[in-house]
Amino acid sequence: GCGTTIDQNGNASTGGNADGQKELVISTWGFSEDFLQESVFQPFEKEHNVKIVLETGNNAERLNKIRQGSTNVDLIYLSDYYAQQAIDDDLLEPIDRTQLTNLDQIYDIAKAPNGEKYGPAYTVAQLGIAYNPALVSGEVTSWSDLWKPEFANNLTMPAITATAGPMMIDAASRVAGNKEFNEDAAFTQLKQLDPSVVKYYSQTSEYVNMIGQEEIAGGPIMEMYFKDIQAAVPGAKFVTPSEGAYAVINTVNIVKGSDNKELAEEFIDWQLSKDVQEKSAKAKVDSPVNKDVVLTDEEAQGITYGADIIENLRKLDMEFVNKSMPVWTDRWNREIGG
Amino acid sequence: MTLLSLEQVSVAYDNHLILENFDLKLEEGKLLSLLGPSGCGKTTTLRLIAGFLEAKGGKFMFDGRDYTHLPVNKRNFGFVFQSYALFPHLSVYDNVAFGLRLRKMKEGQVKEKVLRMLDIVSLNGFEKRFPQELSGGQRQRVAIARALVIEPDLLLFDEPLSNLDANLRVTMRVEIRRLQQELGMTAVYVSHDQEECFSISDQVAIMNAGKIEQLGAPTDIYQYPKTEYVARFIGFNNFLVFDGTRQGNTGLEWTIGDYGFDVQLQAGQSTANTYKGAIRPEDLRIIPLGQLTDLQKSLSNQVPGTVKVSTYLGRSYQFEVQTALGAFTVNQEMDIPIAPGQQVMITFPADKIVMVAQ
Amino acid sequence: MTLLSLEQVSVAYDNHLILENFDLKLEEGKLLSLLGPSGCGKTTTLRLIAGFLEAKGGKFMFDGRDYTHLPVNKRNFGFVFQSYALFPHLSVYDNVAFGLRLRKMKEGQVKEKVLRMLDIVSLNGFEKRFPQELSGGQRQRVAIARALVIEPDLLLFDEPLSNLDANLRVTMRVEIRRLQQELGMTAVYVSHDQEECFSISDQVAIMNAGKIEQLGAPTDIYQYPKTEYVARFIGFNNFLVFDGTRQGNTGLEWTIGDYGFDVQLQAGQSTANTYKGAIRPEDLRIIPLGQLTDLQKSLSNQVPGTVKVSTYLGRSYQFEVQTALGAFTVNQEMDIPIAPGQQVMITFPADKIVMVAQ
Amino acid sequence: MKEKHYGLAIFSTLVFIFLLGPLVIISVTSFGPGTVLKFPPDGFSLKWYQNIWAVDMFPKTFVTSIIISLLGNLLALILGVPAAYALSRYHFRGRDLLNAIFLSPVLIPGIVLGFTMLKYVLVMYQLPIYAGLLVGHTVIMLPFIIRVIGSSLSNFDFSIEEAAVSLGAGRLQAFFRVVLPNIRSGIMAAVLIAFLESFNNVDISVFMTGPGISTLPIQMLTYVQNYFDPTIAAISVVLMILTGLLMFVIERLMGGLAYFTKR
Amino acid sequence: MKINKMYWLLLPGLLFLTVFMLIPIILTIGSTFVQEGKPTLEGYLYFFKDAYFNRILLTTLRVSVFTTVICIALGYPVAYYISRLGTRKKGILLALSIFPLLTSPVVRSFSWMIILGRKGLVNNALVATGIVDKPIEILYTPTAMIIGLVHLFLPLIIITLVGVMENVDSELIRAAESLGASRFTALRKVLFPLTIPGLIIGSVLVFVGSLTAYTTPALLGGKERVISTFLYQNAMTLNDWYLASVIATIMIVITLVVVGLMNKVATKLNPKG
Ligand SMILES: Nc1ncnc2c1ncn2[C@@H]1O[C@H](COP(=O)(O)OP(=O)(O)OP(=O)(O)O)[C@@H](O)[C@H]1O
Ligand SMILES: Nc1ncnc2c1ncn2[C@@H]1O[C@H](COP(=O)(O)OP(=O)(O)OP(=O)(O)O)[C@@H](O)[C@H]1O
Ligand SMILES: NCCCCNCCCN
Ligand SMILES: [Mg+2]
Ligand SMILES: [Mg+2]
Repeated sequence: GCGTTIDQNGNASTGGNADGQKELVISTWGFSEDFLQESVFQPFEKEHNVKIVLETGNNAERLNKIRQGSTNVDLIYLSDYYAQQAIDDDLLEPIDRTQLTNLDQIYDIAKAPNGEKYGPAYTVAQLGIAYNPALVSGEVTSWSDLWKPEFANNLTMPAITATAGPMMIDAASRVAGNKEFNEDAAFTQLKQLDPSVVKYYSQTSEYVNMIGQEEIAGGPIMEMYFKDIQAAVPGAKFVTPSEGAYAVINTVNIVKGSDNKELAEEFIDWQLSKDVQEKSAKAKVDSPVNKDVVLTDEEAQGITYGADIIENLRKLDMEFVNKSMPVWTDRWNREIGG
Repeated sequence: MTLLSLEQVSVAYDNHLILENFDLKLEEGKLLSLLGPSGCGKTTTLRLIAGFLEAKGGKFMFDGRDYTHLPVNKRNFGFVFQSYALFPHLSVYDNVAFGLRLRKMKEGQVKEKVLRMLDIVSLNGFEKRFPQELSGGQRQRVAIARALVIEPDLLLFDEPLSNLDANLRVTMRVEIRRLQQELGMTAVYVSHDQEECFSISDQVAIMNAGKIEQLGAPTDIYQYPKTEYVARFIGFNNFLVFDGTRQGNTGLEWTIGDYGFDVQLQAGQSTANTYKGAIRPEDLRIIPLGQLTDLQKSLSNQVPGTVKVSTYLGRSYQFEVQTALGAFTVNQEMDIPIAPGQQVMITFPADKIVMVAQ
Repeated sequence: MTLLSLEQVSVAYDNHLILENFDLKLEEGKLLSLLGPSGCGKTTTLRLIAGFLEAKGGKFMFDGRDYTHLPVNKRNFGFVFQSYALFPHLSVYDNVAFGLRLRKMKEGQVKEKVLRMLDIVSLNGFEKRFPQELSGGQRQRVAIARALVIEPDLLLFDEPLSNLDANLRVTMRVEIRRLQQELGMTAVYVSHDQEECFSISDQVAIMNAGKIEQLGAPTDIYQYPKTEYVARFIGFNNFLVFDGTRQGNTGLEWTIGDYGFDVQLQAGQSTANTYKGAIRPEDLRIIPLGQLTDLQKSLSNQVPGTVKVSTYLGRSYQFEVQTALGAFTVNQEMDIPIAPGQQVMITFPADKIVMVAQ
Repeated sequence: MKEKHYGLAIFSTLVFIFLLGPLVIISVTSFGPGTVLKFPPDGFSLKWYQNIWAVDMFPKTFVTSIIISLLGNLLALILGVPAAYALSRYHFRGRDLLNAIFLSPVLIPGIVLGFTMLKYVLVMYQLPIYAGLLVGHTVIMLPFIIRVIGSSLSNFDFSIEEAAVSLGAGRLQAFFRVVLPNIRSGIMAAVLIAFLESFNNVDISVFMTGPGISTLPIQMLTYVQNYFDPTIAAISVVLMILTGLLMFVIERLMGGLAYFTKR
Repeated sequence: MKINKMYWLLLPGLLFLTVFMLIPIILTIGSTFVQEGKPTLEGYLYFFKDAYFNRILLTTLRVSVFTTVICIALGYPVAYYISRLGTRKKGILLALSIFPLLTSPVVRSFSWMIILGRKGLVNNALVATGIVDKPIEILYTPTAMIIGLVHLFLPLIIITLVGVMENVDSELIRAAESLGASRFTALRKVLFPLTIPGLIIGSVLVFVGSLTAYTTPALLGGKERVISTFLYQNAMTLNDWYLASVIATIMIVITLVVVGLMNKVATKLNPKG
């Protein structure tokens, strides 16, 4: 249980509680809380005599709250371009990398996804394609296979607002044959795909339910959810497309104005430690970025693991994505699925 | 021709029987009044006829057809509700026009009829008012107008004039009677005003706890109630409980102890001792004892007594007189009332005593 | 002692004046009746006294205190509503107990009082019923019981007996009067039943379009209406419109054309020609012309005419008689009515003609 | 008096099939053993019901939700009932405007309302999270309380209130002892709708919750973003059972919903 | 004096709303008319000049109107039926009608998939009975969106209406019937006008609810966009609260207009309401 760690008053503005114990406020998604409490938060609390208080919600919600400063969050977990948004809005405290003793154990891609000033990625996952072979004839090996007639009226794609949305724009640009990103070509390509799309999903649960009910044959999805897909469709397959899967990068950062900067840095370092990374991986909570973590095949099932895969992931330029998002969203709204 | 007949009808609220094996017949074009004490089932009878209540048993025939299960709106009966039941969202005009419009009448004609009816109930100028903005009597008149204007096959009136002043009440009852007769409508009428019932009706039914106790022409009922209940109800407040008969000066006399009473029997009545003599307060006469000659004192049909209470009634005074035969109520017109405490002689005119079943 | 006084009170709905500079005074322990046609402002007056309406102007004094702006619930007045206004969610018992419980009376005492009051209104056994399950008259009696049981300083009755049958109405009015006098309560009473008003009241006020036209003791009003309006309202349906005076056989006679009328003037009345003669239908006498001697025919205070309509009223018959002086209504007790078309002589007894202001 | 409406009865039955059909499917799937929603399920298991208690954020946020919704409801009643009464009892200038103002919280898209309240109530007015959450929920309940009770009062015969006052009841007494019992079906409707509106609210709560404080819908939303198992279905079933039990208790305690609906 | 009393009754609620909602919202909306310190309508012009946005707006309105009308059409008779039932049955049906509100939108959309999907119950039935020869598309169409919204809001209108109908004197219906109205006509001409206040508030709640609903249209609605999608995108993904507020203001204005229209119609049908 984790109930004991939560400040019942919800008053996090003092930075400490009645018994003078420090409080570390962490803003995160709110999944696998049981595991995180036991293996990540509680050991840290004990070691540093600190109380960890959680604020949970999705990226956008939590980002909005730190923007308004309604609660004094010390650490925030964000994925992909939400971290970049936080940086653009000057909400994050530059990090002192010298404090992160475990940094050299992690993959390059995870070290400084948003630049040296900001926090590292504590997990990197891949976005590939999952499908139901019973409904799709032939092997699926490439992003371009989504455009094949097998997927006609059988496909789901992430909505532009989903984490994977911008990745699909990049993928479409590449499928259209461009080495350099070509926005127009990408949208033309996506537009061609539109008739095949049954539904653009914005929640992974929709994907899982649709494939389970055979409303769709497949579509792009993060590897970490594949075990759920298999539970629904035992014969389902997950592929890393030949052009390369996309990296879903989740970072942890210190929020500007935190009173507990050093403690926060220690926590980040703790999050990157082999110990935590290995436990998380084995519990299938997060794919490890720590190169020292060694997993059996079975332990690696359903998580993104191994230098060969991780080092080949495509990583979008977050600043560029962020800048482009208003335009992409608008074009996507107008040109696709309308 | 019998237009309406209720045959062995029973009605109950929950499991509480209100009407039991109720029978009623009414000729076409006639107006029947239901008279009876509060709670005896008058409204229930009207609601049954209107179709608002479902009978537990029995049959309701109208115009030769079985109406027992016919829906309310197929009946074309007009109903004036005891509680008015005006449509609060409609103006006086629209309340009255409601039924006409349902009959798809042209607006011009609707207007003509509504205005004429409002004229009859003296509500010209009130067309635009809403029910909440009317006095009690005005609401009641709207309710009457609303039911009359559709010229229904049968009119059901539940105390339609209870909230009107005496003059208006007379005017309205004359109007109702006129319209009813002119248009040949049949009607069942409930009112507590006996004069109203007697003056407006072709037939009067006196009800007692869910049954009709006597049904007849107004004059018959008024003059010759058949039972004590009816007699009491229509104002024969004084009763003589006879204990035997004897031969008197002018023929057979009924007796109570030493007192002898000359009584005119109605057709069909025997001398069997199953009757009470009933007499109205206004048919009794009292004279202060001092003003009587000895001869007068010795006549039959007289009882001496003492005035206990005297009440002014407008036209007459009412006296409570205590006698050896019990208390009697006497209404008598006089300029200077007899004061309480005075000794008086009560006279019971032989032709005013009605023999009623006990 | 004057308990209640309304001074120059005005009341309006929206901008429509209902009462204008209304004055009224009432002694402690007295019962005053308001009589008047539908819509004249009786309910409005009661509601004003009760405090439901705010006066536009004027003052309301009660027991020496200014009550004009006192909240309703501070007044301790009992109100019997024309529309009953029973609490639908409470049983009969709880309806009646409502006011007592507000006074924090012990349940034992509440029970005693409620049951006694229900007994008075003849509703024993109905304690557990809800208002929807009562007949109209039963509801009205609950409303009366509810107002009486709190023994208020002032009782306001708005047509409290309109839905009761004649007998019950008499019983109830006697009870109301008894309670009012026994407990020394003061009361204002609105009813359309004139007999009821006259028999129950110490004072009667005849209202006309928001004003009091005459206020006085019941006998005064009944016998000597001061204006045509009042006369008409209390049943003087026949009017003689005089055109002059002349010396007759027995003294000064009022004339209409050739017809002469002997009239007894009231104190304070002059012979000025600003009066009309008013007479009640039941004070006129008619005799078929054939039954009159020539001498009788030549007397004054007589007008010949033709019977147009005859109506049975229960006790008496009513005749519409057309004469050279207009139509007259005559109520006369008789066994066999005079048939329409017959020639009759109408007699106007000199002591029954009342001179009223035009 | 019994009235017969066969057509209506059939129609109503169909509507209830429409309303409840999906719930039957949800209930059935909640007993499935698999980690994803499946209909028909592959077997029978109660593990998702156990999971509700295992993930202790569920009971915790459930309690928070109940407390916030009940307190907010109470507050909204205290603020709203007098207003509803005034708006239907008196006719005065500006009544329409006031009606519109009191309705306005439902006219504003929830997310904008939530964000705005975050900016002002939490940040500017510096209200503690719990208080802010309560205020937010009260704001969204107010229109339901005021308008639903108001529309019930629109057909109310105020003469019985006058009767109560004439018998010596103060304004408040008259209201509580006479008006309220006669519009209890309206009050019931208002309280119920407001409660559900608050209990299900996401838009406001998303912004007004904070470290350590969350509500059940937010927790459920968070959960379904990462898990696809029938726990959420099981929670729905538990909520329905709780509601049913509550109704049963009410039935036993005060003669049923009848208490709220009988007139 | 009466007036004073009335203000005291209104004041607490008004004050509360003003402080916690009105002022913040007015400031937020007000800010959409100002850019860089100058008054402007740019945000609004941007949207209204845009044919695409206008089309979405129309779609949204259509969905909301349909939802509202269907909710009334289904809810009104059911509310009437419930309101005339014996007290016990009434309680049970009222309880049943709130059950749908206790289920999470996500599982609810899953069960709609079971019902409306290609392999769903409806399509199976249609194919089995030969009415269609291949499954029809219902799920992920505007129809599905409307069905989902109706399912979401129907309880609201039923509960509201039952509350109002119980305060209508049933004697009035009888009066209408005695004047020759069929039960239906009596309901239409008497019950209906008298329940207008409740109907209006119910409809407003449904209309506004479906106009601003996000989750249900997103889950069931397929590719058809509604206006709240835009609002969410701008607010939550793009963090553009300026445009989000502009859209919100447009939605508020639309609802005010619609509510105004409804009130107009209401006054016509029931001038005393
Ligand atoms: N709310 C209102 N708005 C406008 N006019 C009203 C309102 N209430 C009553 N009136 C009018 O005021 C006048 C007096 O009404 P009031 O109820 O006092 O009459 P009343 O003497 O009691 O009549 P009734 O004997 O018919 O009950 C009537 O003409 C009535 O139409
Ligand atoms: N809904 C009901 N449930 C139970 N009993 C009822 C119901 N309605 C009426 N009653 C009872 O039925 C009896 C007859 O009622 P009804 O209304 O027919 O009387 P009524 O003769 O019209 O009396 P009144 O002259 O007082 O109007 C009364 O005793 C009354 O209490
Ligand atoms: N187990 C991986 C955690 C990643 C959280 N993902 C959030 C997804 C936002 N779309
Ligand atoms: Mg009756
Ligand atoms: Mg009146």
